[in-house]
Amino acid sequence: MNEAELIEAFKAQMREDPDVASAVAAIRALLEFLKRDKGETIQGLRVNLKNAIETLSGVDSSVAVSSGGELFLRFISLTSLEYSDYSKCKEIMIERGELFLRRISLSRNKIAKLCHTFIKDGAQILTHAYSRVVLRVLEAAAASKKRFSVYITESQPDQAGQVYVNFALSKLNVPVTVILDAAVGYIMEKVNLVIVGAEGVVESGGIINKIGTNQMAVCAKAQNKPFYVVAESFKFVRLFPLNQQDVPDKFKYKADTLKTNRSLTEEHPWIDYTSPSLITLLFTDLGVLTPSAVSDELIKLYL
Amino acid sequence: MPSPSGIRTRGGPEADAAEGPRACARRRMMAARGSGRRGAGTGGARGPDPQEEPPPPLQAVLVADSFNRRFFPVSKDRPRVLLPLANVAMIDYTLEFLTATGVEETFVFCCWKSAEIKEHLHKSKWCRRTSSNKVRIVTSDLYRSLGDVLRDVDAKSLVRSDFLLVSGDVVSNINVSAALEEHRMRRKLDKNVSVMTMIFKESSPGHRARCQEDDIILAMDSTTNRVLHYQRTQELKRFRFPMSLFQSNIETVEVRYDLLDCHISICSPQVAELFTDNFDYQSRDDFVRGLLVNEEVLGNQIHMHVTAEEYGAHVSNLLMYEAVCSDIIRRWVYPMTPEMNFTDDETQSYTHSKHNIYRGAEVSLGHGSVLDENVLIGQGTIIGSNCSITNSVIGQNCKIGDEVILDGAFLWNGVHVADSVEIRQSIVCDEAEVKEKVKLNPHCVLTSQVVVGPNITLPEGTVISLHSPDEEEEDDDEFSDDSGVNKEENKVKLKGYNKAEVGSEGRGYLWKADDENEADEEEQRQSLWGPTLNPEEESETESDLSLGSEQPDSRTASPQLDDIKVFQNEVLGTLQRGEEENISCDNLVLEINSLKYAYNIGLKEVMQVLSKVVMEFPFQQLDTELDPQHYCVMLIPLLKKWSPVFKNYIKRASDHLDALSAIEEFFLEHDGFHTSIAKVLMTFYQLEILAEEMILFWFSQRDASDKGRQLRKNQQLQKFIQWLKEAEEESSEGDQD
Amino acid sequence: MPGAAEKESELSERIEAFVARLKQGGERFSSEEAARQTVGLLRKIIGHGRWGSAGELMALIRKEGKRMTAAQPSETTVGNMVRRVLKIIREEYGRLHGRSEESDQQESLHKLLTSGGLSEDFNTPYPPLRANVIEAISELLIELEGTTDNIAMQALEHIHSNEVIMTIGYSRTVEAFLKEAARKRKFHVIVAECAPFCQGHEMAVHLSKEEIETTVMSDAAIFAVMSRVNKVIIGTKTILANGALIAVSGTHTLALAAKHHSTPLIVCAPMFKLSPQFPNEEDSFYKFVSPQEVLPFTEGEILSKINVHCPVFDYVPPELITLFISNIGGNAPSYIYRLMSELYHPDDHEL
Amino acid sequence: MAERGGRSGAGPPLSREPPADGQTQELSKEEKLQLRKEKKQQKKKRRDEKGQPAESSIPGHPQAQPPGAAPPMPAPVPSEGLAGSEKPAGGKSKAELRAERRAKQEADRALKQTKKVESTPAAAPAKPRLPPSEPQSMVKRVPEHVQVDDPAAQKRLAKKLERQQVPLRPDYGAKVNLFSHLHQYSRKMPLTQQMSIPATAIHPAVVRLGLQYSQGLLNGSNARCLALLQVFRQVIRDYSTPPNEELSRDLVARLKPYISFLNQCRPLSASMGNAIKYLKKEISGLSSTLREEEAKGKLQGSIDGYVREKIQLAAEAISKYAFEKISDGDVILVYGCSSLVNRTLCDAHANGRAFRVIVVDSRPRLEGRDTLRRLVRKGIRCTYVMITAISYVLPEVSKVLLGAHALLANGSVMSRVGTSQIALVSKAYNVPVLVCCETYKFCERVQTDSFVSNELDDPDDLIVPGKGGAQLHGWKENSSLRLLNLVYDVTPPELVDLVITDLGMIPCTSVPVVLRVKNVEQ
Repeated sequence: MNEAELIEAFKAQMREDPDVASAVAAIRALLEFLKRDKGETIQGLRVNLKNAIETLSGVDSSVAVSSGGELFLRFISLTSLEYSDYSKCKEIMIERGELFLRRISLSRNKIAKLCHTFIKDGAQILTHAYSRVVLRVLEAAAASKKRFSVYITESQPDQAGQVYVNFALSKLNVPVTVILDAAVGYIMEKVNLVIVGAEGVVESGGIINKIGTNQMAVCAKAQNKPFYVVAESFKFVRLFPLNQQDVPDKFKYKADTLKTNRSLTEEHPWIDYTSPSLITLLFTDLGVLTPSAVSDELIKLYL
Repeated sequence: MPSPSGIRTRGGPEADAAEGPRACARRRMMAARGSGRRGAGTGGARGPDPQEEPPPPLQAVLVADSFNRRFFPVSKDRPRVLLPLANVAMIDYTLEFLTATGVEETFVFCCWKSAEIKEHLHKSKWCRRTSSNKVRIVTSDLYRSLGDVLRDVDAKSLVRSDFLLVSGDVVSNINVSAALEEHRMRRKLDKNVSVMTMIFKESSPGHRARCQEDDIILAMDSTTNRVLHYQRTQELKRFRFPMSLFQSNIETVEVRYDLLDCHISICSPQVAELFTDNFDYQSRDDFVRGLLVNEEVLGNQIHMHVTAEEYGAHVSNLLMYEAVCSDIIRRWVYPMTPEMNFTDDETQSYTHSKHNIYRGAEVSLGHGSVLDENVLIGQGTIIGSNCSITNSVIGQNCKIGDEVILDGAFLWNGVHVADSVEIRQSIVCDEAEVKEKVKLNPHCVLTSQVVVGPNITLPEGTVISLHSPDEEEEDDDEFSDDSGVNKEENKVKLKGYNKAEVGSEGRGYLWKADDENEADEEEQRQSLWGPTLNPEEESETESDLSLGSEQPDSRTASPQLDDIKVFQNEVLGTLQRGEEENISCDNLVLEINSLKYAYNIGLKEVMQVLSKVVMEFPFQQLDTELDPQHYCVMLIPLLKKWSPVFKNYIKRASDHLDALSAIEEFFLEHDGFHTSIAKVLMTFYQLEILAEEMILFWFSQRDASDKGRQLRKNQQLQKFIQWLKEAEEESSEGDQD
Repeated sequence: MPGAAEKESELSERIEAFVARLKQGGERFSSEEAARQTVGLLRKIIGHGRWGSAGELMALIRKEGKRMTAAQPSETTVGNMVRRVLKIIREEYGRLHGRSEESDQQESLHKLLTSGGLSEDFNTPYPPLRANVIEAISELLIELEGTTDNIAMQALEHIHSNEVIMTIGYSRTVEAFLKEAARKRKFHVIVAECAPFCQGHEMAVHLSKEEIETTVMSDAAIFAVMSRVNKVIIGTKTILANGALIAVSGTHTLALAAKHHSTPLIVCAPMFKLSPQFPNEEDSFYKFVSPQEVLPFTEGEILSKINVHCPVFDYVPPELITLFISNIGGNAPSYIYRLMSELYHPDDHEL
Repeated sequence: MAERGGRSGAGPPLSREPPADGQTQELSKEEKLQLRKEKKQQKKKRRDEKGQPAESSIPGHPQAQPPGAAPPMPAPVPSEGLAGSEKPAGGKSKAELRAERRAKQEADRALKQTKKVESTPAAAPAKPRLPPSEPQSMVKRVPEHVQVDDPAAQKRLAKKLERQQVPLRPDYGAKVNLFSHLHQYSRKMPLTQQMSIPATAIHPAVVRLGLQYSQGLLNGSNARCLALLQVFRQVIRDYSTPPNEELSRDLVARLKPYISFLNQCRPLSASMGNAIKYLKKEISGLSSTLREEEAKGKLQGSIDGYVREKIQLAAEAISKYAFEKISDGDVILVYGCSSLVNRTLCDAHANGRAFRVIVVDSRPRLEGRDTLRRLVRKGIRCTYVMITAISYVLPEVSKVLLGAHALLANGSVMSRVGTSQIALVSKAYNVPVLVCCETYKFCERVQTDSFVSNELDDPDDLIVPGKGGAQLHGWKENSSLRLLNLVYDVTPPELVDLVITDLGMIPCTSVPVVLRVKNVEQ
């Protein structure tokens, strides 16, 4: 299976199911790749997969994809440790891969179940950008006869928030207000809690998410409002950014902008890093975690 | 009321009778020293004594019927004790209270709608095997009053030792163990003199949970907690205290008006016996008053226990219902709060959140609906949008439309309220329906399945029921009203509903006549809602509506003349019978007492009437004109015979003077007999009915009319007085050496 | 077995009594006692209850556990103990089932990747299970006995001489802790009385009996005096999964004051107070008693016009807490989640 | 007293030398002038020290020397101060005593003369010196009610009281050693019980007032201040100048024992301090040419004036300003019982603002209940909680409105204990904190904590009758158990968003500005 096919498979995944997380799509694509792979040795397989991941992140440079890829690699290597015989190992891999996909497909509901209890009746919620998980949480809350209203940033440059409202939020009948990105500080004093999704959860327990998340977190901290993050566990990524500068460029900018080798100084970054000290709790399919628990999980996985 | 002279002779303190209740709330008076005939209250000393046998298991008698019809027409559909109080039947609160306070066996006496009560209890947790409080149900349609119940208790000899006596509408979290301990100690110390300990709660006047009808003022001995005087204050502008209160050598008499009667009393088995002995005791009040008045005769005392911390109240009318309900919501009865779900009924599980908002399971609220504060919403209730609800209780499976305003509304189960309805301080019973744009003003009552509206405003105090008010007449003669009604279910809706009253789609009869007769309306309002806190509202008494316990004392203190006349004749009759079948004096006393209650005659009147009757007795025997000698001949043996009767009534200085004045009066009427007055007085004196100093004092009274002086001029009398004087001097000299 | 019926009825009565007592909201009913009683009852249930397999047993425990917890939501130790027992059953079952320890771990990314079947069933009956579980529970009981002492042991590591220590209300654990320290060192304790119940008075009297220099003050003075305090040591009712506290009301103020003067705040709490719940429905943790405590009934007419609240507990966010001292040592609030995952199984978090 | 000695040391040597060697030769003219200025300043300083008998002249004492004689004696203050400090060292010789007495007389006469001088243009150079000397006078002596731990100071106090025939109030029970520098009195034993107070020494009205203070019948700095002024008004009415005395001086002297008596009953509040300061200023400001009646009338008038504008009008103004800050639907949290806050709320309610009030209260005083009753009577919706429960109610609160006992020069608010922690928690829930305070409660003192200058109330108040509280009863026997019943605490400026005064709304950091303005206008 060559790059073109791989990319095609990836894009197909995204197309047929708009609700799917890019990481999941990537993993599916990779699984597909694995099935069709002609390699004879684990090492060979690993190399091919690495390249495949490279190409994928070439298409979509989001943290999610790379985290998904890494997870997949890890999963390969873990299984390969158990079984020596390659062919046996491979089918196990495929079988488990399916299982894995089935698991993570459940994760959003798990999160919603955990998180919606934190939304009290009559709550005012502030959220940022476009997150399917947040949507799921809000749906769950609405389903449990909670009355709440939502403020959402339009989140420039791509107006993701506006889109979000039009496509999703308007469906569950709760009052929704779109606010300027610049109005976060203004609105903060009247909201009860902040819920955002995440593209990636880094080892420090901080998150990488759509640009503007950080400022929202800072405001929330200043006003002592809880700042909740909802993210599936496959978004956990082995990365430890110290500050915004420390976040690799490949995440900050879109893949195509990176290709055009103009100087990035006048490019708008698409994501920013929010430090764990600003986060109250993370809701994952592994349960409700304090930021410090995230690294614990990653350690358990990779060490 | 003691005549001032009585005080002067005793040199006691001036007890002003015309005193407002607030003024004499918790007011302390030292009793005057000197010759008080009352025995001192003994048994103040407490302390655990070594040989203490373990107390027997505590029993309770729960009277699940209030032998009156205050809750009509509500209680026509549902016995009073099952009325939901914050969505839980009253009787459950009472039982929970009993259980929590350590009662191990409870006898529930029901009469009206006993079947329903039985069924409820069987379903409840009280009849589970695991319940620590064994509930036994005793039913009979013959009970007409608390008295009957207790007589039955005595007859069946159900109670083995001290027991708790409560009615089925008491809500309380009091732990009586302390009071019980005191009670037992008392009985141990002074050999069963104290038969009952009443439990009161401290609460300042004007408190909402203090129902005016039940308001009492009482005098107690604050060292021994003995109740000395007990009086209902309703509609009394001035209170009267027997002078003896302050003359007895009880050091610390306390007059208290800051007490709320919890209607919980610890009784010894004697109480039941006493009820049996005194056929005329109907209510606990009769009992208390009876005991207090002829304490000497029966030699029993009543004590009291005052609690400051805990809560205790009894739902005697709808105002109290309202008050107690909101107290429950405001958690005064902790731990008996809605979310505690003490009835273990899964449909009764609530979550409690800020501002005392309680929500049952799957309650749904429309957008923009605000639950302001103190709201209880039962399971499965659906509330529309933009409603404002405050201080209200909503039952299970109610449907409430949009733009509804509920303020102090009490909706029971399955009530339907349409859009833009406004309900204030009203009660809507099971399955009633309120249609669009109806406005219920305060103190409205819609009994079950009534329908009102649309577009109608019910004036204040409207009561609408499916039972038509004319059902009343038949059972007005009944003593207990509740029992008579069973036969009437068949005769419902004999005439159509008045659309003007209940609205175009309405169903139900208006229970109060509108303008034509104010009085009835007043009665209605009062009988249901009871008097509100501002006194001018209560002008009528409900005496003729409810022949219940409140009846006698709801009259004003000074009885009308005709009463006295009747009373006099009765007394005369009694004495004649006494003469013929020569009944013992004690029984005579008892009868006279019972008459006294029946006609609510003050001691003073009794005194006068008695002496008058006795003096005139000879004429009744043979109405021929007889001369003084004959008269004396006939009178004196009578006096001798009945001297105990007199003694029983002539105790205090004032009594003496009353008697004397009565005698004087008699002689003034029959001036032919002036000569024999000396003899008569002599007899009285010798029989030690009248004290000499009293006679002297009477004689020396200057305010006598000229005829009076005439009388005093009579030389036999002069002699007699002279003689007395000398006697006194001698005695005083005797004292000197 | 003979007399099973009586045994069960007797058992159910005891449960009733326990539930009733919880409902009465018994003050002076220490968490430790509650924990011990709960475990005791559960052990009896396991002993006499009718069950074949671990699955049934767990269902049984859950059922009873729910009732006990519902009786007094603020008394979280009950629920915690139920969860502990459930966990024990899982482990024992696992051992018999021949599964290694760590495979039955809190679910993790690792598990997500590796493990096979979605969830194992507890249906295979094992005769020795009953005995094993009961034995394990007895161990748990023993552990409960020792908690307070274990905490007190560490006192000297945290209190140096001539300190001024502030505490609030009455906590048996803290009392033991301070007394232990007092045997070696001299220090000054300031007790906030904690109105309206004023448990603080009792605390103060007990401490002063041990010759500890003690000062009682009203709660209003907490912040005023805090500037001279160099450690705050408090007990708590519950530790939540995020390291927050549900402690006697007034503690939040105390914690904030301590934060303001950056005075270390140390919480002495045995492990059984760890509850896997999160502060999502705080209201259920708060417990409200009769307004009587705050405003006496004798106030008269105004009572009907006003609202009086008397919450018993406060929520103290984790960032205000410096250190937890439990019977297994000191921990930072951020580490609580870990202890949590060791104590309870995630599936048991809601009963 | 260390400061004091220090300052006298700092004073020009001239004033110091004479006691060293009692030289009595004529001083040169300018020396005299210099001396007068010196004295004038000393005088001014002393005037600020309330209740301090800097120049306590024995009233009945006849004027020994004929007036106008050359002043051979040194300035009184240093000697007085030294006397005070060397007192413990041992008794003084007759000579010293005489010297001291004459020194006093001298001081008095000198004072009279300075007055004349001031009135005459001759002393023109003195005038410009006045404003600069103002800040200097602000450097205050430590009031003795905060140095109980210093035996010397106590002795001095005792001596002074004895001179003024004012009974000394004994401390009660063991004190928390952090607060051993403060008095701790018991309500059980009020001052007047132990010794009868000669009516000559203390006006009965003052005695009554003192009792009301010590029994806690009069609370709240406003109430206390008003009562004080009324009593002084009465005192002045009943006052008559003794023969060959001057009202302006004798009256001040007469008030001193009163003040120190009241101080014994309960330490003066800042408001009272300011009022007294004002009154003294008025009195000594009287021109000696006035006839007694006129003078008394003038004084009473000025007292009324003070009450009207400083307290009543101020309150009006404040409630007007506060009204702007109270908006419909607000939930306002108040603490304890502040007459000003109550009034503000009632006015706002009367003017048709719809708001709810949460009354927070604390043991042992439970003053909040009065607030509650007042507000409820006015028909305001109220909620009542204990101070432990504030973190439960605060989330719904929109504003916190607090009263103040005094505003200190460093911007911190001194108020009923508990206020500061309410401000603290409010900050945590970011609820704005407003403090209402009339400007006459501003005072020059600076204070950073609640320890240095505070008040200890009767410790027995902490004992709760009945449940559990019984344990505390034996606290006096228990050597290691102490009860602390603090009265005030100090709220750091950063916790207060806004102070509403009669001059408008100011941040509490600008208190010193207001003070300066006041000083200039006075």
